Amino acid sequence: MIQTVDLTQYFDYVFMAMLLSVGIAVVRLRSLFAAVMLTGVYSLLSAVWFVSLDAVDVAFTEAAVGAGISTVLLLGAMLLTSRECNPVPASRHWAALAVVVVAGALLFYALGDMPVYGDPNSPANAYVGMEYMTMTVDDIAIPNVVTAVLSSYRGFDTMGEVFVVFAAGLGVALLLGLGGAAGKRED
Amino acid sequence: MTSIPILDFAVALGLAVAMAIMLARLFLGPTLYDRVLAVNSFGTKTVLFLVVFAVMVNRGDAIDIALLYALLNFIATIAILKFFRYRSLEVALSEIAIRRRDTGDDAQSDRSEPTGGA
Amino acid sequence: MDLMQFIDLALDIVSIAALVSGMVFVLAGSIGVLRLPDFYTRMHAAGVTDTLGAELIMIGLILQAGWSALSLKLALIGVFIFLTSPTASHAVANAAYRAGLKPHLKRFAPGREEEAEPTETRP
Amino acid sequence: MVELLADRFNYAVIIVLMMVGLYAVIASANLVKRLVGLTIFQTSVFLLYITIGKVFGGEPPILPGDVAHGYHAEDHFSHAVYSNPLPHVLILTAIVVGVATLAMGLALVVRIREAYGTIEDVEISDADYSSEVERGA
Repeated sequence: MIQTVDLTQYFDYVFMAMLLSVGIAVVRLRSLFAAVMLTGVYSLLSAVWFVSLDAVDVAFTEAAVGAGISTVLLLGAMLLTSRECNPVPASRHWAALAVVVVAGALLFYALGDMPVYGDPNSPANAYVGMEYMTMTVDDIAIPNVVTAVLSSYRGFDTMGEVFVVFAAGLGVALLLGLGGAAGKRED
Repeated sequence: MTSIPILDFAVALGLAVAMAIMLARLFLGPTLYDRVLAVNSFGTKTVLFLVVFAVMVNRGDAIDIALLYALLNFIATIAILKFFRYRSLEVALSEIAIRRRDTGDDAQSDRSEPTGGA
Repeated sequence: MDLMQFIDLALDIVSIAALVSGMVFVLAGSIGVLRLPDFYTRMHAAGVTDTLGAELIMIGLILQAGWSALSLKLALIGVFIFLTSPTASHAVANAAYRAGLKPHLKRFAPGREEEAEPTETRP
Repeated sequence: MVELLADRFNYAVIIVLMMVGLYAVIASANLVKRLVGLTIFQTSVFLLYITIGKVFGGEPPILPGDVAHGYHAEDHFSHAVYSNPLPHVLILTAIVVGVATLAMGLALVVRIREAYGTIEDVEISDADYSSEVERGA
């Protein structure tokens, strides 16, 4: 089923272990500063794993946007609000754990329907994604297929994304007051 | 001179172990500065890992990402330190001087002002 | 022909030595960051060995990659790490010192009579 | 069962990561911590998509220069193995939209802090309740 075994797939285990430890530490820590920094580290780790998973464009975006801008936004919000969070009360802890365990069990039940990891002939990898590879050569003739799909074949998607970012920027400006008055009010 | 994939793989694994050790310090770190140091060092090791990985699989694209990380890591460290020194990311240097004059803290203002970020 | 082979072999050996010693430095620095007792000693371990280890690994990789655009980018990253890593270490240490973080001197001071006064004075 | 898990271990780990993020969203009372949990959940979903598109032994979906211009394309595609570019495109869009959502949520949190003086949701609902009692509702 798996034709080629290359060395890079051994890094999967390393990154999975590190991501798990970072995720659990984020949930357990009470210092918001540590949680925010660990979120940045989580993004960074997932971006490195993206490189190992052949998704270099996604890794680039995740490094710049996920590890950079998100961390700065969270740090800024932490500055304007508070540094510590209250511990989780026991009743809430058990209720959340119950919800999470049920949802996780349902997802594990659906695991058998997922394609095998790394299978080139799985339904997800066999049809339209691979057709874009050959179509790009005839239609657009640029080397990076991800860019070709993003800006040409699915260009309307990208336009919608721009609308979403514009709406979010407008919403932030309306909520916090135009002209950056929000930071000064706290001082 | 050709690349030696097994050696690169071993070096990359060693760097991954170093990253994991940095994560341990990041979890434990008693003070804030320990955490900042651990994040900075973690970023350096990530850059090294990516570079070794790129040479191992002979792929030039990952080098660009490593370059981006190297830039981002440095800027992030300086930004976090500035944030915790001045409690704000948007304080201008002139405002810092005014604030110092108001609070009467003029002991080291002349020397520390030009460095700004640190 | 013979000389070329000899040069190739020599470059191989140098690059392997640089990579392995760089990895040893980075690992030693990491273990130091985990094991040393207080912030300033940890910073010493991280700042000093990281820079040296990173540069050694970069040199080893440049020798592997040969004369190409790849090794130009590698050299660029090497120069950048060489400039920024000490700067970041200095910034962290400066911030910690100005915030009033005291070194941990009790167990490791040479003479325990003089109770660690040189570091407590501010400039 | 064990074989099924061994072929899909990455999805199993990613499901656990998603559940860690979901736990942080549900359990933590602090609104910033809740958004941190949401970010972790989101990043895990990105990982799920990218691992679906991974092909073992494949290259990143970037064609060599001569193939992209149509020279010996047939020959190239008969032996080259690439990872699936389509999940990468979807996730590129999702990352940017995710940051826009995060910025919006954080702006709301900052606004809540200005209005209520706290970002713990228990205290916020207490304040709401007492103001309703005062109005006699």
